[in-house]
Amino acid sequence: MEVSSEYAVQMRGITKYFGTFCALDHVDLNVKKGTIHSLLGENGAGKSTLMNVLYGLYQADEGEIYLNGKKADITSPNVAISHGIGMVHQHFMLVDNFTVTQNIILGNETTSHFGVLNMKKARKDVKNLVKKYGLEVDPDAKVEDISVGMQQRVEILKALYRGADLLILDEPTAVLTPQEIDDLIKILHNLIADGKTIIIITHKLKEIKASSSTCTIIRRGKYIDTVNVADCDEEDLASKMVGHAVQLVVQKTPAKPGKTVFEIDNLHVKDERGLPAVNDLSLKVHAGEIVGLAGIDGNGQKELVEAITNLCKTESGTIRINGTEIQNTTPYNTVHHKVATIHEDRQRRGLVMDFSVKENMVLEKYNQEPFCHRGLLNRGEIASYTKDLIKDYDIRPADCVDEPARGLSGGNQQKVIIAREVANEPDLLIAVQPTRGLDVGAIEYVHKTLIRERDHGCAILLVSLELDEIMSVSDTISVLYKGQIAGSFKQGEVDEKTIGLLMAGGKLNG
Amino acid sequence: MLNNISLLVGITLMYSAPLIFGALAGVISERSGVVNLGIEGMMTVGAFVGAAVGYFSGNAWIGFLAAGIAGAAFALLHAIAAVTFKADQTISGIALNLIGPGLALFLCRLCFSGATMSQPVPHKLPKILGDAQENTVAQNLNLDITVVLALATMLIMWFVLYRTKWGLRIRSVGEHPAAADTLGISVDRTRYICVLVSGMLAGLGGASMTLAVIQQFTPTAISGHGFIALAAVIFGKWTPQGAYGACLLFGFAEALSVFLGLKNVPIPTEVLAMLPYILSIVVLVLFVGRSVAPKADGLPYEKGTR
Amino acid sequence: AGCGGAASSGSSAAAGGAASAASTSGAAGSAKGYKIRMVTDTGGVNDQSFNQSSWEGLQNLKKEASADINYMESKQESDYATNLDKAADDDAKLIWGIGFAMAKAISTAAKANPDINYAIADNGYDASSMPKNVTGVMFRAQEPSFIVGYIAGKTTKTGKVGFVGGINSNIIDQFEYGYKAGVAYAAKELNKKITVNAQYAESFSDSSKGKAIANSMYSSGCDIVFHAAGGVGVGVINAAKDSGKYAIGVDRDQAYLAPNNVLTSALKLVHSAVEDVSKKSMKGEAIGGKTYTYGLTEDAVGIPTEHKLMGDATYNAAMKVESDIKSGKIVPPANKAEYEKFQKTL
Amino acid sequence: MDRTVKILKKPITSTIIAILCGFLVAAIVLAVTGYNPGASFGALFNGILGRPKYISNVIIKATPITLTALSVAFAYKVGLFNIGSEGQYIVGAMTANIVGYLCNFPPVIQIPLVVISGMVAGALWGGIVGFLKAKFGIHEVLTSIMLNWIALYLSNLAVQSSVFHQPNTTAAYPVNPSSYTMLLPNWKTSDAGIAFLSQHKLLKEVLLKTDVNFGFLVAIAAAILVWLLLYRSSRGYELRAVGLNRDAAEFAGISVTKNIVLTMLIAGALSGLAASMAITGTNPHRISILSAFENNGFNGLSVAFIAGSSPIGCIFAGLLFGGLLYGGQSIQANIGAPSEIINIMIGTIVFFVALTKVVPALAVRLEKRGMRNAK
Ligand SMILES: Nc1ncnc2c1ncn2[C@@H]1O[C@H](COP(=O)(O)OP(=O)(O)OP(=O)(O)O)[C@@H](O)[C@H]1O
Ligand SMILES: Nc1ncnc2c1ncn2[C@@H]1O[C@H](COP(=O)(O)OP(=O)(O)OP(=O)(O)O)[C@@H](O)[C@H]1O
Ligand SMILES: [Mg+2]
Ligand SMILES: [Mg+2]
Repeated sequence: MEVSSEYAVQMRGITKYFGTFCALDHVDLNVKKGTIHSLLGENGAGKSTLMNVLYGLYQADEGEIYLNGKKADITSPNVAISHGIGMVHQHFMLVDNFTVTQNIILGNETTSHFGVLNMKKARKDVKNLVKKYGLEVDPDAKVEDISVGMQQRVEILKALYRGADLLILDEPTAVLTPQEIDDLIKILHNLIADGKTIIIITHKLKEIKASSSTCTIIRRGKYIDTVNVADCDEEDLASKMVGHAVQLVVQKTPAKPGKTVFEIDNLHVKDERGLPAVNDLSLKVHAGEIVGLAGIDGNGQKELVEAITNLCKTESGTIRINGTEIQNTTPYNTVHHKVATIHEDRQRRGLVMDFSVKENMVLEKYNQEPFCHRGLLNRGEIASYTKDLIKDYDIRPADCVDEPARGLSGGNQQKVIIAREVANEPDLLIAVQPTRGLDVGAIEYVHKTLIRERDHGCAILLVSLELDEIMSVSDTISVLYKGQIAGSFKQGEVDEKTIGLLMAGGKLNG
Repeated sequence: MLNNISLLVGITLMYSAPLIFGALAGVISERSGVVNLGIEGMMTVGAFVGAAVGYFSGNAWIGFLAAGIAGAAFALLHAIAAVTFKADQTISGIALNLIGPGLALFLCRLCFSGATMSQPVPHKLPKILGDAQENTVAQNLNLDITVVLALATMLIMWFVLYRTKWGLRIRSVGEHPAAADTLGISVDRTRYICVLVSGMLAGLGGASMTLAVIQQFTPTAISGHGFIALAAVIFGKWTPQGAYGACLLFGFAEALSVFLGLKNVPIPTEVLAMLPYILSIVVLVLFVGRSVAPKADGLPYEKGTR
Repeated sequence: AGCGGAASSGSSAAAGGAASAASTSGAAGSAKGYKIRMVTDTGGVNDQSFNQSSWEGLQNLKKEASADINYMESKQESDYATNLDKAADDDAKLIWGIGFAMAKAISTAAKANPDINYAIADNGYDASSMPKNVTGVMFRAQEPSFIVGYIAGKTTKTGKVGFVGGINSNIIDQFEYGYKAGVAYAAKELNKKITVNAQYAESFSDSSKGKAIANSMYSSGCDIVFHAAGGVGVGVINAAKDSGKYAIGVDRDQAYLAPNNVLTSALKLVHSAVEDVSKKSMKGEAIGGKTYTYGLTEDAVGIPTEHKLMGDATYNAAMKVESDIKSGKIVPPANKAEYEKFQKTL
Repeated sequence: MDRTVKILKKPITSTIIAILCGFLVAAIVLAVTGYNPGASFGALFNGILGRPKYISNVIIKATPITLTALSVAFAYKVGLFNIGSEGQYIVGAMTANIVGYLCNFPPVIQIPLVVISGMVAGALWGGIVGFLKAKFGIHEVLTSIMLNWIALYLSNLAVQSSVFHQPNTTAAYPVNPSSYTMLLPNWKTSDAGIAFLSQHKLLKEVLLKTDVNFGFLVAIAAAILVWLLLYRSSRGYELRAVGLNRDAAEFAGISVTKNIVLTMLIAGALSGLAASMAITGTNPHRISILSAFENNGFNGLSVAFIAGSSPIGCIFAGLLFGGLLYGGQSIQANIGAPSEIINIMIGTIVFFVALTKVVPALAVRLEKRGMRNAK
């Protein structure tokens, strides 16, 4: 393709090595001005790497970049910023203990004189931006105190504040609630109307359809195709990305619920600030049943899970596993009542990143036979156990038994956790946001696993912010609103609209 | 009564001044994400250079300045290791603690015909009230100028860290270097500057020992001050004002133990000597509690790793 | 004249060289290259105290008698034995151990190497347990301490003086009680009450603490403070300087630190004793099995002659005291028990 | 090429390269300051290896610092920075001394009693740090620094106390000979022993001239045990999990507080063991007034980091450091270079060890270049 000023970005033959690993192999990308262009690919395909090259964080080993038809030598983020490129990173680049305003102005501060910060003006600037693009945030809140959705907005504001014309968004929706996603897409369209160009990375095909005009697909570091989104349906996109046909609809037989495994009665839990977060909540999960807990982030999901796993204390009420009360004991007690949990924060709670995959695989049973004998670890046993799980769960690369978990991609890290938790043969499996950030292939796999375990008689509590996921996987759907169950339905008895209404605090008529 | 209070205040401030410089050195370095275990070594180098230059130039101020420069120059080693070579900052600091005193003593031998103790400087750094005072209270409060400078340095550092753009950048580099990097802030340059300033302050701390508290370099002039300063950094939760307060507390406890010794309380002197250390722990447990380091403290920043 | 001076100093150096060359074949040949090794205690050779002073003594010996000297530093107590052993491996004729902490190590080494002479500074042995090849060197530090105490007593206007010790030990006791006795002696003579405020820093290095203690003493009315505390004492002298009061130095003449504030110093000239004993050994004198005690009579302790701060009257009175000590009329106490006895005799 | 890369990637290679660079820079320092580097290193190696008894002394010197290094390395692997090893050593020595002096059982009881008492004291001292960290979240470096000084004064208090103070010395009474852990402590000084030894020169030199003791064997055993504990036992698994990711460990049902305290107890016990072996194994078998830290713990810190916190590595790093400390004195004795130069030299070596990461990075770069050339 010719170099032309019609394009905001043209990347040609970009090649990038990490050590000896080739992450990008002669990849091209052409983004027309004033459009939303999406980038699609499996976990680890090289999307983030490509964008990091564009933003100057990585230097390509080969290839050229043209901006608005002119060759650009982007050697650092500074250069990128001066070219009007802004990037919202997959892992947020926010300083937690700074305020929103401080984060936004960082590196481009408004000062009165002698470098003294002029926070008054900064705050005003931020407020103006907020108003202009409808990105509602509190400029004085500390980042660690606001929701991820808000943090996402801060990231976008950061880019806009620097006058970005080209905005790169790396998986911006992975952590957003459906409402927030809708809002975000609206915001993106506003930005396009304002003359900006946007590159967006997402695993959610629906979002691509809703937002973008064109889509470039890469697979394992290689350029595959660029398509007109209007001409493709979701299946087309998915199969292009994975290289073979993908089942997007969850296939399952009706549940055959057994006895009650898990029972919560009138539970009250306070959050870190001492405010009520879970409010007189009651819930039951039977063996062989998936209960999906829908709800907007911040309605008590976190505290509920922490209470069940004994990471925090409850105020009152009971939590019973197979009839035994476990509240206000220790995490150990929860684990050993055959509760397995897939935590939403896989790097913080789910894995010891510097342990090998093998060591991570036995995090809850390192001291049980056959992995441990008389206080000594049986490493052979652990290794062969891990190898089996790696095979069963198709964790890649297949020879990662002794590799540190840190070296795995997010998707594969998630698989390690799922494999471990499921292999514990729990009576209750709590899955919190189990598919966050995964590509469609991996999501399909996770969902299949959950259903398989259900069919084996496991009781499953699925906590997710993704309404689609809840609707398609759960047998029973409960809506969490302000720490209470606002309604419970069997699958098929209810539509997405009703659930959405309840999630937003609405009331059902009659 | 007034006499006793002024005495306690005077000793507290005298004792804490070198520690404050050392602790502020730790704060600025660690705030940018570089653990500085080498404060002790840097202080010793500063102590020597301060005294030696003060002696040869005949002007304590020139010595004081030179000590800052020498401390910074010595800290350059730490910066190169920690920033450029992404080295283990802990070991690099330990190495500086081994090299610093060796270097100071060695240079001292060179400059003072084989002696490991410098000649006394002709004029020390001035006192706030000038010469010795007749009135005991006034004399007790006739503080070294370094006490004032330490306070001023703390205030300036506080202002820079929390009120200026450089402070915002330094703190961002110490908390989340990748974030700073994506905004075009040079993590390496920021850290270099902070480590050099850290060395400079540690050097000044050493010199405030050998140009104000005493008037010459001795091999034991700095013995453990750097580590107490390090403790003060943690105690003060990595803030200039907190570290300052921690040093004052420590100085006060020393003053108290001296005071009790003077009053012949029936406590063994060994136990009195423990007092500052015990008191620090007690205050920590009762009033201060958990302190959390800057998130990236001690972690070398390499682009593209998370 | 400048040229001539340079030439003459050049020629004298040449002459010196010739002299020493000639002596190689002469009677002094045994002295030239006489190997003396010194093992420091854990204070190290730069302790500004007896290790350093001893080493200076040996360095003088090298200059004057071309002795082959060297030292080994001990960092921990367990180094004593190995350092003494290395010194013996070096074919040393005389091995010095500095400080009474080394007493046990020296006697063990001496038994193992009967051909080598050992000497120890600041320690004597019981006659019964004394090996034949060990020489003890002791100081009567209480004598100069008594004199400076006397001077302090005569000089104080407030009737209050102070003493700052490093860490308690027998050696520091000599200073403390000698000093206290001297003060008491002066008080008796003046017929007034003088109190001595004694405080220990629990350190030999923390100058700030020395300064803090001295400041608190001055603030509570003391006008003279004597120290026997190594690096801590540097702080004491600085406190005197800052508050315009008097301090009394120790070991060496510390007046150079604060000429207007160091009233006097209690000299303990370890170097001269080390030099003296070494010379005896070089000459082939039988020094083994003996303990030499150095005091005023041996000119190894005393006070500096410079006395502008105290004036002639006081100085002369002090000299009188000195001769009384020399003559045995006054026996300064070296520890608490002796001090209590001494008080009764007043 | 591949082989070079592989060798370069090994941690031991980079450590060795670091040590060589350290020597190189030390040589420059020596040369600049006017001392012949060749002669200096000659003296150094002669001082380390020149005679059997030197080797023996190096090993004796290496014993306590190897053990304190183990203490530091162990804690570091579990995510704690044990700068308090010095204090743990001091209270360990104090307690071993007191127990060894007050009790006098036959060696089979006495030795374990004395050794264990030192370990228990060290463990308690470390345990305080662990407890304060686990319970109140107080940073271990802070409490450790304070406790080091408290230990020093506590030890001095004990030495000065009327019960333990040996009159006319600055020391406590030594432990009873039944506590000795030297090789044949009684026989070698007996007439029969001396008669026998005088016929065996080498044995005589090593046995009589040095305090050959079981300490280093204990240190090796301890290193192996620590390694086993860390990497082969379920307890060690727990400890490491807590050290590497407290949140994940907690979530998996592992008690964080218990393991932090346990870590510091074990680390303290290792430092205490170092002290016990020194008290029972080397002259003068007692503690004395400390006017400054003896650096047994602080040197352990350097050793642990030279070893990259590997327990087995601590043995070799301990020997290296012990050699430098002991042999370094020979540089001073033979070449006349003051001890400061030796400290600078040791510091330089440690400094270069800090830079070890550069070597594997270099290897990767080599590898990459090799690969692209092949392409
Ligand atoms: N810092 C790094 N060091 C080494 N290898 C890396 C690094 N970053 C990425 N890689 C490699 O490059 C490949 C592409 O990574 P990248 O992060 O670009 O994937 P991605 O397409 O963004 O995946 P995801 O959908 O999971 O975000 C990965 O498979 C990984 O092996
Ligand atoms: N320190 C590292 N060393 C080697 N490879 C790394 C490192 N950090 C990241 N990678 C590589 O980067 C790739 C992408 O990692 P990343 O964490 O972006 O995965 P992800 O699927 O995007 O995670 P998530 O979507 O959960 O954020 C992984 O395949 C991994 O191999
Ligand atoms: Mg990515
Ligand atoms: Mg991802």
